[in-house]
Formats: sequence, structure tokens, C-alpha cells
Amino acid sequence: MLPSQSTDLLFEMSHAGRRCHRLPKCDVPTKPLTSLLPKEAVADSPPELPEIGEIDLIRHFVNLSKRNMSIDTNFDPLGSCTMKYNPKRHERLASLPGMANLHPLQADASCQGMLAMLYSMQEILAEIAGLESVSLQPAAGAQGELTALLVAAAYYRDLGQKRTRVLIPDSAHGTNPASAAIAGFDTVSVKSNAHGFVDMADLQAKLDDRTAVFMITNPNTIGLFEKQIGEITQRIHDKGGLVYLDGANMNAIVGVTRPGDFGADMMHYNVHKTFTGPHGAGGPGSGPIAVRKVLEPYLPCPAVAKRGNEYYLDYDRPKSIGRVRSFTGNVGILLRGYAYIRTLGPEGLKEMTENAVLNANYLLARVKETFDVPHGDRCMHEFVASARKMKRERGISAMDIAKRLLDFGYHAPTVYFPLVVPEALMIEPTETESKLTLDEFADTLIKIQGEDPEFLRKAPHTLSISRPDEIKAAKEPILRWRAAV
Amino acid sequence: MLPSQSTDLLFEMSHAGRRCHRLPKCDVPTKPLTSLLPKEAVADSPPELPEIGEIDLIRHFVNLSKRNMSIDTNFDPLGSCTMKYNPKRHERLASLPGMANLHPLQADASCQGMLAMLYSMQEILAEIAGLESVSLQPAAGAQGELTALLVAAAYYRDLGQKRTRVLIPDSAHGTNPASAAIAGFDTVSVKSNAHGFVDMADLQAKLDDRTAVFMITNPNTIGLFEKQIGEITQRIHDKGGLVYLDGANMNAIVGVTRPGDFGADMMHYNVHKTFTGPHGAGGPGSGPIAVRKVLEPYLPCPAVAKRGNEYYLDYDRPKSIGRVRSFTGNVGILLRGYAYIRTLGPEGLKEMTENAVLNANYLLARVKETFDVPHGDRCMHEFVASARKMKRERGISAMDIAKRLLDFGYHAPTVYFPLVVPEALMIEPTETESKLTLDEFADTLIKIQGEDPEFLRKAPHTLSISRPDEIKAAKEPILRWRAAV
Amino acid sequence: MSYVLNTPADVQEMLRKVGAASLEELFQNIPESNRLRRLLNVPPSLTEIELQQHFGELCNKNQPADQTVCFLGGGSYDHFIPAVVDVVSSRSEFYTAYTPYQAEASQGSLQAFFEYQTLVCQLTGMDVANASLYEGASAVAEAVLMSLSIHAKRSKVLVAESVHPEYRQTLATYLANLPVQITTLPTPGGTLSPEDLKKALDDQTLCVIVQHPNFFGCLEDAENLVKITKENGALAIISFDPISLGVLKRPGQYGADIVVAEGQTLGNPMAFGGPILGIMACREEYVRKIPGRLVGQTVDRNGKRCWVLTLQTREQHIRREKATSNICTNQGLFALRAAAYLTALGPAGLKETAELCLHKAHYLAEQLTAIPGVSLKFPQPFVKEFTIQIPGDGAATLAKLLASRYHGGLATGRWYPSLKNCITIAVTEKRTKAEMDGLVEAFRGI
Amino acid sequence: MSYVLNTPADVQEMLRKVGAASLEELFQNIPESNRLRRLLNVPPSLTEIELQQHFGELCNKNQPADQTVCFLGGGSYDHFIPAVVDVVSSRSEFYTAYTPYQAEASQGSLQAFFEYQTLVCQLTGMDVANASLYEGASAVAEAVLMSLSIHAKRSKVLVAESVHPEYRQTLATYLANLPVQITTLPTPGGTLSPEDLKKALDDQTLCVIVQHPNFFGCLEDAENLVKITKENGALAIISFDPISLGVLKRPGQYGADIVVAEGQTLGNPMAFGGPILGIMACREEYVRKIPGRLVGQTVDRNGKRCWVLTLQTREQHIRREKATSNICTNQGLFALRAAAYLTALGPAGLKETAELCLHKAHYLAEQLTAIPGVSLKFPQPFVKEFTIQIPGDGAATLAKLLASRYHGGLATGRWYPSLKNCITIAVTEKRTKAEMDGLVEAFRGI
Ligand SMILES: Cc1ncc(COP(=O)(O)O)c(C=O)c1O
Ligand SMILES: Cc1ncc(COP(=O)(O)O)c(C=O)c1O
Repeated sequence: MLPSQSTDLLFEMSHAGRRCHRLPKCDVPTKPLTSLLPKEAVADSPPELPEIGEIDLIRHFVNLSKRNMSIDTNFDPLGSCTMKYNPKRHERLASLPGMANLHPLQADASCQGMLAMLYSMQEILAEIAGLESVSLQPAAGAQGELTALLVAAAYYRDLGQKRTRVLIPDSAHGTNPASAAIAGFDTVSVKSNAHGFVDMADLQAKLDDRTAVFMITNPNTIGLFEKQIGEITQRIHDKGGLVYLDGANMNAIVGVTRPGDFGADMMHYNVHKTFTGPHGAGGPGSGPIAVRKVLEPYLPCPAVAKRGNEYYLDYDRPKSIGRVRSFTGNVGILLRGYAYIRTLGPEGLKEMTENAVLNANYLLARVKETFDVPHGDRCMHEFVASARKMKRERGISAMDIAKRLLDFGYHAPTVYFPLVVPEALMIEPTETESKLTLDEFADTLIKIQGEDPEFLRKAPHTLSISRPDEIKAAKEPILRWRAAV
Repeated sequence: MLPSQSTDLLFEMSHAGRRCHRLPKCDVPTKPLTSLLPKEAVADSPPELPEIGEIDLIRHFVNLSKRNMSIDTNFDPLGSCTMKYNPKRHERLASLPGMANLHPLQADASCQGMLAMLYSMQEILAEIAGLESVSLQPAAGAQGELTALLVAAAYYRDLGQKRTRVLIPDSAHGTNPASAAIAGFDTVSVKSNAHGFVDMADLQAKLDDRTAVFMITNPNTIGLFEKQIGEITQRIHDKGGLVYLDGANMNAIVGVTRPGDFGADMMHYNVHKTFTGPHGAGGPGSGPIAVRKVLEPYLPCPAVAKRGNEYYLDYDRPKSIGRVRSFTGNVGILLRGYAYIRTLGPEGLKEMTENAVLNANYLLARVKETFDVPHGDRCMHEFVASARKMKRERGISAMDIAKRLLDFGYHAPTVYFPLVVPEALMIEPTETESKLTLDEFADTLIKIQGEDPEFLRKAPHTLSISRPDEIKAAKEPILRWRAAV
Repeated sequence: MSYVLNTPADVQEMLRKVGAASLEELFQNIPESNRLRRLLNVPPSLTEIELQQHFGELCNKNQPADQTVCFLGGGSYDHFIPAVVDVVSSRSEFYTAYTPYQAEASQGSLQAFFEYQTLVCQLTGMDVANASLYEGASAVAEAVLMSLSIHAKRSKVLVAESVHPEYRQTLATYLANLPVQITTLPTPGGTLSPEDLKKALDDQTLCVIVQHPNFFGCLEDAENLVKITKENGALAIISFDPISLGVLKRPGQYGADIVVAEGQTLGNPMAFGGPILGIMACREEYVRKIPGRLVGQTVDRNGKRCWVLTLQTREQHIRREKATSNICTNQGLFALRAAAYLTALGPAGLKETAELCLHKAHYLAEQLTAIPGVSLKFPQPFVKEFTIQIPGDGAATLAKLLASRYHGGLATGRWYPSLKNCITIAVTEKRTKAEMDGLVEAFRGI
Repeated sequence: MSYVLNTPADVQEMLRKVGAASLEELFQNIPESNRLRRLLNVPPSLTEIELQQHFGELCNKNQPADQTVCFLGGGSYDHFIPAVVDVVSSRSEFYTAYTPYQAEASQGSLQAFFEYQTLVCQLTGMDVANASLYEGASAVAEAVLMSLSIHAKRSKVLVAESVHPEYRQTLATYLANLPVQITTLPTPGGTLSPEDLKKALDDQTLCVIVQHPNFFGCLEDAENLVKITKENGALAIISFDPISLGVLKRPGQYGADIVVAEGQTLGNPMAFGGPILGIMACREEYVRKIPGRLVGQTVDRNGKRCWVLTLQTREQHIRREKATSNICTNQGLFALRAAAYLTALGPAGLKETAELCLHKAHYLAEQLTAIPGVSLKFPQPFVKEFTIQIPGDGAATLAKLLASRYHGGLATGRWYPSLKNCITIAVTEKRTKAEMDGLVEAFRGI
């Protein structure tokens, strides 16, 4: 059914005089523009936006959407993204006027229902983390990292300790070092050993009283629970440092173990991963953080607080680091996470984690038939396979495998991350997939692996485009449409 | 991106033990089932419905939807269906709790807003029809025809006149004779002349005092305004008969002429055609009827009435034919029609009709370059092209053209209707399409017309299936899935 | 404003191509005497903002079920609609498509309707179901028309007085001009007695229509009535409530020939009475007589499984006056919603929903009949609807209940003159103990 | 209940394949001392019906903008959201997709973000825009970080006191541990005077941040301030209001280097403050320094036009600690909504929306300042937001207004101690004459 209509660029579809949204006549007396605004502040013509009729706008975006793969249409095993099912009831609840039409600065008395929900979410996230205090403010995991590191900096400043360094395992996600840099720290990369765990010797060597924070992802990005976590956190604490837990992989441990229980002092959640806030083509997310009691005073303003059975936004926090954004947080995503947790309850959260790990181990057992899984036969919620043998023997890369999977209606796993695994294929099935889907995916890998390398290098063959020239896009960047001059 | 997932039959995806919608525990004391219901009335096991998880239910129906063409994704020139744009604001208004959550039998005092809207819709539809009284009850055009014919039967019964025959032009839609039969009338087909208009001689020959109603579609199904309408209605009225206007083609004449003004005594609207109630994969529709004052007493119960500024459902209508359905009508579709008419206003309705006719005439002028248009160079809102020359010369049928159009992202026009045109392609562009779309459609016809007949006989080539065996489906009907025995 | 894309410049260019001097010229074949030379007298155009404000004002004058607790039944019920149902029916490709005339361009709808037909058969235990009729009442009338096409020589229709009054009214209106006589069998005791039916049956009886549970909520002696009917050679037509089949025996299990129902309860909003969903299913042997669309499975030219509209020769666009029914546009989107609803519930969900209604209805009945002077009008068992007798006038009492924000029930007397002091009350899985206790309190307060 | 598809039978079968005796065995590498051997202490599971009731109760304790007329601004406004915007963002294929890592599987999102980037450039007159940041405040902070990567040797940041207090607070928090000094330039007269800026500028000035219109609603002397800033070699950062660009000169037309904005006003619900939309655009020469995702146009192996994430080497997953920003998940879906909104309005719709806000705001200001003791606090012109001075305390007055169902405005004194008796009021195209007159009445009544 190609070509579907109206998928030219909006600017190529623009047709002088076409209108979609119309505004009512003004129902109050008006004055000439020049009497209200100084001439030099006023533009002589409005921005040259495209002029599109309503039917063409709808056909444009609806037909564009059909060129996307998504969780609602395909199995999407993107590692470290936890592409689990996004429950539809959350969309209905988030669009209730009593939730969607609340102004962030309206009086506390007029949004007690919202504040009650946010307060309850603070309590829930503290309980799951095994840490005392929570801030809902960060807009995503990366901003959660930044917030926590700023809290740590303020904490040490208050103690009069000059700690300038953040230690980060080499397998950690890129946002960790990037956040540390913004928070004003020097970053020190800590090696992984052959088994994908923290190289204790290297850690010991790099650990000293300049160390402010050790940022660890547990389970790590290879999908393994850091067995040495007890010892690691002990050593950091001995040096007076703090341990930060990157919570992107919480889907493996919710209800099974708690970061606070294995020595973490601070952590962020990715509500859009673990608690199904939908990924929204790249966002929005929500990255609330949980910290030990001792760090609570430094958390951003406002916190959601309770006096008797009245809820209020508490701005009276003198030691607070301030704020990392306007208003209260990505409330719409927190709301979806809250609805998800209230739907699952304690038993459901355990079921979630157990099945996420079971599905990953089952798929590992099946994928192992075709690809190396360098770091052993067991994993937590994800595992990293390697196409290095195929690359060596038949010139088939992880990317070729990824692109060919698209032809079979599967979104590709994460590729070439973590860097510690060559030709990495990072696979996270999540708990909301069926054994049938996992089997069909594994069978497809077997089938692909037997296909002709040349054919695979040109995959995908059934989508609207194939193998875009990314070098050209970076060398001669075209980042916007321009009218032909 | 084939295959997308979960498009097996629900029953093939069923997996014992899977659940989607769960019910809360009962919050009142319960008694054993046997104490509440007699054993013989109770089933020993619930219906064997499929057991599907929520993610598979969503993937199933979302991926199924991607196999449909629709107005929101493609140009759909289905003749006599008026596939105009379905405004999105209507969906938001129809799902407002104050509209969607009203019980049909709740007290008038508790739904004054709904009754006010329905009352206003009655007035509007009377004004557009040029007829005095309206009933909103019929669920679609066909039920509107039946209702009007039952009204006519009651009217004549009241007058003591034994009129048993309904005259129907041969080009009329199949619902006309079917409705007449149910209303207890004999149907008499009236021939069309060479120009596609009513053959006056044949009409005169078949007209007598047994004639109860002459059902005419104006503009007719060939897309032409019946020029002889004045004379036709005069002759029917002279014989004491009533004239019924099939309102399926109202998109050509709203605001330009009114059925009541050209002699019609009764008519139905198809709100899902003319006033954009969405077609919903075959329904729901709404077929309100408008009749002359003299027929008002016989209209179904209840009518929406007004006393002072109170609205109420009027059941006190002794001469009423009764009702043709439960409750008040397809209110959700009437609501969308009301919102559409309130959006357009008088000027917009005129603009709608003018552009529907302009678009049809423009497309006719373009299509004429490739196909015969037997009934002349001008049309109202639709025209009927014929592929008979191509069929004769190169064995290419109207169906071949229709199927090949699907490959270019166009839904096919109506084919083989009206029967009076051989190898008919009934094309209705509607007013909400652009000149660009009409040009591209016409250019595509030119391209198709030049393609190899064998290739065309196998079209479509780019959709999930091609040329289903309809004879097999009728000979060995499989109308449901059954578990393999 | 009219969603038109043609700008004035486009109009001129297109008129040139058409060879017309003006738009007016395109209408020249309409006789001047018929022309409307003024603007239509309809309210002025509203922008989307004004339209939203207008509907807001209309809604403020309504008391919907989420503000005023709804115990109303009679074929429309405040059942819960899972969010997944709305997601399925709001896909553009479903709700803006039309009847699947071109199979290759509508495999989505066609497969979904084939699944809907199967789900209705599984729900009812019948052999074949059509792809939807308008709603519950006209479905009964279509069932009788279908019976006529099966037994052309029989002409007497028997319908129990306990069948929904609006369904009986619709039947009378549909058959007014057909050679058929309708006899309404009284049900003073709340249900149709087998003896009364036996007495009324004769060799002219075309069909017998029973609603089970009936309008008062009572269970009919359905299995027995069907047996008696069929022994007479007449057709047994059962109007059922889809939710109650979570617990009740399926009509197919006790021999019904044709079954019809109002499908609003299967995931569709009340929407002040429409659009809702007419369900029909029948036994295998009557498949070629069933009205409405039918979707059949076949293979395409490459042997691939697919679905098409089939047995269209029965339908109006081919058989014209000989068609089994005049229906063209049906309730397609609402059959799709019902398919998503039945799939979301599954066997366990349907059973749990029916049982919740059963237990809650009996709880409310017990609490109400504990009020002095209030009693169950009829002794028969019920599932989610029951009729009570109260000291005062039903309608007056309900008006008072409305003031304390309860849609307390239907004034049974509105259709049954002898039951002026009765109220028929429906309880769905949504009604909480607090809401029911509140109603009982309000009752006591009158 | 956890949306899990594995039944107990599946679990056993899968454990056998994995070679584990129980689920517990899969967690054996977690030290026992860290194990949580109790259920989490979170509230019990709710079914969808109970969850809907729970949220209904929460909503009943809120006064949303459709029940209590909203005149609140400060970066979040009750603008009208056309229905088409919701239709676009509720397409499953958009809102359940993730970052478009595989271009062939995300051409829908990639083309839409390319169009969003172009629309932001057309809106602002700038050369290049990124595919979204979190929201307005962190966007200002990211603009300063970007400035640091452009002029590494300069370290002084100047920000007008009339910039949104929460934006200034965020900036201070972001830069707390970086070698940068922030100086807040006072704006006692309501806007930043060019003379004060000239005095504050020196060769160490990294950038100057001005919000136009500012927090009080006043127009800044933006063009002049930008000129002075650039003459000093510092970077001019403008925080703008997207709707006001329907009438105001575009920042790109008066030489701004980097522009940022809160994009909530472009078709996104207020949603109690988030998720909303951070907009950023800059001049061509700084393209490789801009934070966040960038979508670029290219061709595929068959020469077909397509789009990809590009210049990723700037981003955290490659440059790690040297990245221009740490942002990974952004506000993708809300950039999509903004693209649909700007397309729906077009040039005429944006202009009409801005003009409606302008005229209505001035009408309300005129009516309010006709009340004895009430006057405009600042003389400068304004578009849709203005600050009035009233006899009493701002917060107390607003509390009274809330009682008569008006969110009457922001208590300016909450952030500006000297303005305790001031209220900042915002008027959008949704506010009707009746609503504004009602507010004035309520004001008079206090
Ligand atoms: C391991 C890990 N840490 C941190 C992040 C950053 O989280 P966000 O994308 O929510 O900013 C991600 C995101 O994918 C991640 O996978
Ligand atoms: C000319 C004509 N008349 C009547 C009808 C029947 O209307 P409905 O489908 O609403 O029952 C149609 C339907 O397509 C039609 O095209």
C-alpha cells in the first residue's frame, strides 16, 4: 500500500491560504496593535509556518506513525530500555481533567488530590529503594544523576570536605560521566574484570579521599548482579565516599533486593523504563531520586510534604541545592508509574521482576544456540550476546543482524553497548512478552545467522528505507528544511 | 515490516490461564450461587472465549488496523458513501462524560443539555430539508426509508386509501426496494432513459391510484440532478401519492436546493455520509427522517419536544406508528452531525456543497481523458465512469482498475453500481480533498490504463493479500473459527 | 469554515479546467424554482474553542452516571469499559474506514468481524452469527422477518408480555403491514408460564419470543419454553443479556433457533441510547436466511488465508426487494468494541463480572426489602435486575431519589399500568457497597 | 496481576529449559544479606475498576482549570489544545516507540522531529534547533553550558532579575560546582535597562540571559540588549514565549545567539508542571555545540531521502564526560505535539491566537485598573501577562478569589519580596469576556 499519502514534508505540502485551527472573533473591545505594542517590538509578518488543511495534517502524521515500530505493534528487546507493555488505563487516567488541567503553581488547597498522589509516590519509591528520602523533580534518569551528584557536592561542601572525583565503571552508561562533569567532578573510569564485574584492584588503586561518589549500575549493563557489591560499598564508605546506584536496571531487582540494602546511598529511577511511563519516541521520562536520610536536606525544592492530613509543597528547605527544573517534575509520567505500582501491588511487583529475569534467562538459553554470550549462562533481566565470531568468520556484524531482524517485525536489540563486549547485541525481553514470542525471536536469529552475508549487509529489505548514509548526514548536516532559494 | 505480530486469529493465540481484565473482590456479603439461581438455569462452565493477555490483545487489534485503508490514511472516492474527512473534535465531544454516560431512560430533568441539542438538531434537519417535522430515531438510512414508508402506510390507512405500490427508479440503491418490501408494499421498478433520468413515459405507465410512494434519489446515483423533478412530483401528487427523497446524495445540494422545495414529502438523511459521523468500518450511522407537517402525527415515539424552556421526550403521540428501535436514536452520531453543522454554519454548508460539486466536476474533466463518462460532461457531487471500452478492447474490467488503484494508496471507487452503467466506476471525491490529490488520482488512472492487462488482472501486488476467492467463500461458507476437532 | 482545502485561487483554476465561468454555473441544471436563494437558517459557525464551550454548557445541564449513581437498566447498563476497548475503536484505520467492500484494503475489519462472529457463537453456544444489527429491539423484529423467510406459511407471532416493552413496540411497528399477527402472552406472575404458552400455540404459530432474563429482571423458564415451542414446529427466539451468560446456560445449550441481544453491555457507552449494538446468531441450517453482513474465510490467489464479505446474494444491494433485510450501514465499530471487550474479559472475566452483578443485586434487593412496605414484586430468581414493590408511586419516589443524586431505577408502571407502585433496579459490577447503602438510605428518607 | 503472560505452566517449562529448579535459583548470585525476604510495603493491588474509582476520588479533591477559571501564568498557561494534537500523540506507534536508534524502524519519528526542528527555526528565525530538552528552566542552564563550550575562557554569567525566578534558581543549581559566576542584574523598573547591562558587561562576560516578555509580562528592550551584549563579544541568550511570536519580532531577527523557551504553550497540557517541553535553537555557527538529539536528512543506499539521528559524537553515549550535555531521554512526544500544534495553527492561527491574548489581557488590565487602588505595577507594554499592584496582600487576595472559583493569578511577592502587594495575571485565548468580568467582580467584592 505504497505510497501512503501526505508523507511529503509539511513544508512541501504547504499551500497558501489553507487553514486548520481557527480562532473565534475577539469578544472584547480591541485597540489598534500599535497602541498596545511599540512598533520596533512587533514583527511585520508572522513566522512563515506551513499552511496545511486539517485532513492533510491528520493523514501526514497518521501515515508517518505507520513507519514506526513500537511496543504496541512489535517485540522490542532494546537492552537497558525495558521496553515493557505500556498499560492503556494509564493514558485514560492521565487525561482526566482533574489531573491534566492543573496549573503547577495553583494553591495547594486546590490540588490536594494531586499532592496526595505525589506524596504517596515519594513513600513508595523510598520503600522500593530501601532509602529514606525521595525527590520527584528530575525529568529523566540523566537529570536524576546530575541532581544526586549536586546533592553529594553540597553535602561534602557542608562537611568542609574537598572531594573532586567520581569513579565510574567503564561499562556504565554515557550519561553517568556526562552528569558527573556537569556537577563539577573529575571522572575516573574503573576497569571491569574478565567476568564483566568491577576490577577490585583497579577500584582500590583509584579510590582515595578525593573520591566523592562511586557510580555503579547494578545489575550492570552486561546484565549481571555485581556480586562484590557488599565489598565495593564497604570500601567506598570506608573512604568516606558515597555510593550512587544507576537505577536503569531496577526491573531485575524490584522486591528482590533494595539498593539501600546493598549499600547504595543514592539512586535514580527511570519511571519510563521500570514503571511503564511510555517511551514517547524518545521521551518524556521521569528520573526521581532516593537518598539516605543524611542527604535529605540537600534535595531540590519543593518536596511534597504533609501536615496532619493536609498536603503541601515544602519550599522551606534552606540547605536545598535549589532546583534542577521549573515546577514539580514530570508529573504525567510519575502518575503513570503510580497507577502501575498501585495495579501490581507487592505480589505483582515480585511477579514482574521474577518473570523479567526468567524471560531473559530463557531467551539467553535459546540465543546461546547461535551467538556467544561471553559472560556466562545466567543473567538478570538482560544479557549481551556477541556477533564477533560471525564477524570474524563471515563478515556479518551485530548491525547486520540488527537490521535483518527488522524485516521479521522485531525491533533490533541495543547494539555496540556496553563497549566492553565486541559486536554487542544487548537483549532485554522484559516480563510482558510470551514464551512464544521469545521462541520465534530466537528461531529468527537462527534463520538469519544462516543467510547470505551480502544479503545481510543490505538488510533491511522490507522497510521504506535501508541503510541510511550516516556519515553524509554528519559531514554535510541538513538539520532543517529550507525553501529553495 | 512483515509480519507484524499477533495477527493470528484470537482463538489461535488463546493460551490457557492468560488474563487481561480482572474484577475486584466482591465488597458485599455473598451467598452460594445455587441459593440464588436454580441449577438448571446455570451453565456448568462459562463460554469458551479465548484467553489473551493485554499486550497481545493490543498488538492484535493495532496490527490488524494497519491492514485497513481509511479516510485518515488514504483518499477514498467510494461513490454514494461521501467519504469526507471525519473531524477529530467530534470524537472528543462525543466522549465527554456529560454526553457518553447518559442512560437513555433517565428523567428528562436530568438530561436537559442532551435534549436541547437533539431538539436543535431536529430544527436544523427540518430547515435543511425544507420539510416541517423530523424524527431522529432511525439508526441508518435504510431504517429511515422503512420508517418513512411505515408513516406513509399509516397515513393512507388513516385516510382509508388502499395504496399497495411503491415505485422505485431502476438506478436506486438496493435498500429502497428492500425497505418497501418490509413496509408491506409491492415494489415497481421505473426505467431510466438513455440520459440516466427517469423515463417519464414508463413512470406515467406505472403510476396509478395504487401508488403510495415514489422513492427518488436526487441527485440520482449517476450523480445528476433530476431535471424533471418538478414534473415528476407533480404527477405523483396528482395521483394522491407521496414523494420520498433518498437523502444519501445530500452532499450535492445542502443549501443550494431543499427536497421540500422540489416536491419531496419525506426524506432520510445519512448523517454518517453528509454530516461526517465516521463510517466506523461499516457503521454506526444515523438515518433521521424529515416529513411534511401532515405526516407528523405518524412519526415514531418519542419526539424531542419543548414546553417553555424545558425539553422533554414526548410519548403522547396516539397516531404514531410506534418505534423502529429502542430508546431515542444513534445519539452519538447525531451529536457528531450537530457539532459539524454548528462548526460550518450557513456559509460553511454552502461552501461544503459547492466544493463537493466542483471537486467532482474537476475530477470528471480529468478522468474523462482515460474513461468514458456515459452521462455527459457535468455532474453534481459524483459521476460514474465506465471501463466498458477497456473491457472490450483489452479485457481490463472495472474491478481490475479498482484493485490496481489500491497499490497506489487509493481506496477504489464503488464498482458495478448503479447497474445501469456497464463496468461502472462510481467516483465521489467529496469537498475535503485537494486539487493535488485529485490530479494525482487522475494521473494514476492514466498510468494504470497503460499497464499490462495480465498484470492488472492480478492486482493488487503490494497488499497483504490479492484477489480472494469469493466463490469459494460463498460455496463453502466458513463463518466462524472452530477448534480443530 | 468547512474543512474544504480549495482556496479561492484553486477554485478559479479548477473552474477553468471544467469550463465553467462560476460555481453557480455548476448548479444550473437545478430548476430556478427549486433554488434556495438565501442562506440556510441554521446557527452561525462556531470555532473549535466555541464548540467546546457550547458542549461544556450542555454537559453542565446533564447528570451523567459518574456524578449521579446509576441503577437504571432496561437494556442499557452502566457496566465498566476497560481502557483497551477505547484504544481499539479509536484507531483511525477502523473508525474512518467504511464497509469492507474491497477485501484487500480491509483485512483488518474483515478479520475482526470474523472474530466477532466467532466470539458471539462462543458466548451463545449458537452455530453462526452475523456482523451486527442496529440494536436489541430491531434485532427482535429482524428475527421475526427471518422466521417468515423460513416458514412462509405460518403467520402467528407469540411474544411474552415480560419482553422489553420497547422491543415489543418495535416488533409491532415493523410488522404493521405484513401478513402477521402478534399475540402478547400476559405474564401476571412475572414470567411466561409454560401452560399459557402451550394453550396459545397452534400450527399457525411462526415463532415465540421470550426475553431471558426478562424486563423485570426475572429468569424465564427458558429451556422449557423453547422445548414446547419447537415441539409445535415454531421457531424459538430468545432475547438474552450477554453479561448474564457469564453464569446462565447458553441459549444454544437449550435449543434456541434464533438468539438476539442488545450488545451495549459489551464495552459500549450508554450514550443516551445509541449507537449501541444489535447481536444475532442462529442455528446452522438458517445461515442463508440471516439478515445483515456476514464475513467468511477463504484464500487469495496465492493460497493465503483471508476474509471477505460473503453470502451477499442475501443482501439488499443484490436481492433488492427479495433481500432478507434492508440493512446496509450496520454497527460495525461497536461489534469491534464488543470483540475487544469479550477478548479482554475472557471466560473468567465474564464469569466474575456476572457473579459480581449477581451478588451485588441480591445484596441491594435484601437491603431494600428490609424497609417496611418494600418487597420483591416477583418470586422468580434474577441476575442483575429486579423489580420491587413500594408503598408509594414509583415515579414520584424516583423523582425524590434523583434530588439526592441517584438514578434509582425505572418506574415499571410507565409501561405496565398495573405496576405503578413498582421500580425495576439494575446493579452492575461498578456499584460499590457505599453507593448501594446510600441508595437504601435515600429510600428510607422518602 | 503484573501484565505478565507466563502462566505457572509456562514458568515450569522455561525453568526446565534454563536448567534452574526454581525462580529463586535465578537470583542466587544476589548475596543473601542483601535479599529482601518480605513483600514490599506498598499499597495492595487495585483492579482497573478500583484504580479508576481511586483516581476519581483524587480528582474530586482538585480544582482543575475547566472548573475554576485559570488566570495563572509563569511559564504554564491554559491555552486551547486542538483535538488533532491529541490524535497525533495518541498513535501507539509514536507514544510506545523509543529513541529512534534504528532509522529504518523509526522514519515516522525521525521525519516528525526533522519537521519539528524546522518549525522551531521558522518560529524563532534561528538557523538550527535540537529535537527537545526537558523544559524551560533547564533549557536556560543548558544554554549557559553550551556558551561555556563556545567561550571556554569567559566565566561571568549575567541574568536579568526579571527572568522567571525558577529558571534563575535552576541556573544557579546547575552551575553551583562549575567555574562560573552568576550576577543577577536588578530590574526595579520591571525590565533590564540597557545602561545597567552596559555597566555590568566586561571582557569576562560569557553570556547575558533575558526573558522577553519577562516574568512580570513586560516586554524587555530585547533588540537593544542583544546588540549591547554582542558588541561586548558575549553570547545573547533569549528565553521567549512561543505564542507571543505570533505578534512579536522573532529573536533571530534581532541577532540572538541562543534562544530557549518553555514549549508547554504549543499544544501541551499544564499537567501540574510536567512533562512539558524544552525548546532550544541557535545560530548556524554553534550547531556542533548544541545539546540534545539532532535529526539530519540523508539518503539511504537506494538514494531515497530519509532521516537519522546525527552529530551524535556530541552526545553522552559517545563523548561521555566531554559531551555537550548529559541528556538521553528527552521530551520527544511533546516535540511531536508542538509540531502538530504549530502546523494546525499555521501563520494566521498563531497570529490570531497571540492577538486574542493581547486584546483580552489589555481588556482585563483596563477593567482591573479601573478598581480604586489597583494599578499596573510597571509601565512597559505586555502581550498576555501583566502585573498589577493592589491595596492588600497579593496572596491573601488570591485565596479569597479561589473561594469564588478563580485561580486569579500568581502572588508576585512569593519570589519578589518587594512586590508582596502585586499579582501577575495571564490571559489566554480561552478566557471569555464573561470569565474576565466575573474575575473583576470578584476582585471588587474583596
Ligand atoms: C544504564 C542507563 N543509565 C542511565 C540512562 C539515562 O536515563 P534517561 O534516558 O532516563 O536520562 C539510561 C538510558 O537509557 C541507561 O540505560
Ligand atoms: C443511495 C443510497 N441510499 C441508501 C443507502 C442506505 O443508507 P445506510 O447505509 O445508511 O442504511 C445508501 C448507503 O450506502 C446509499 O448509497
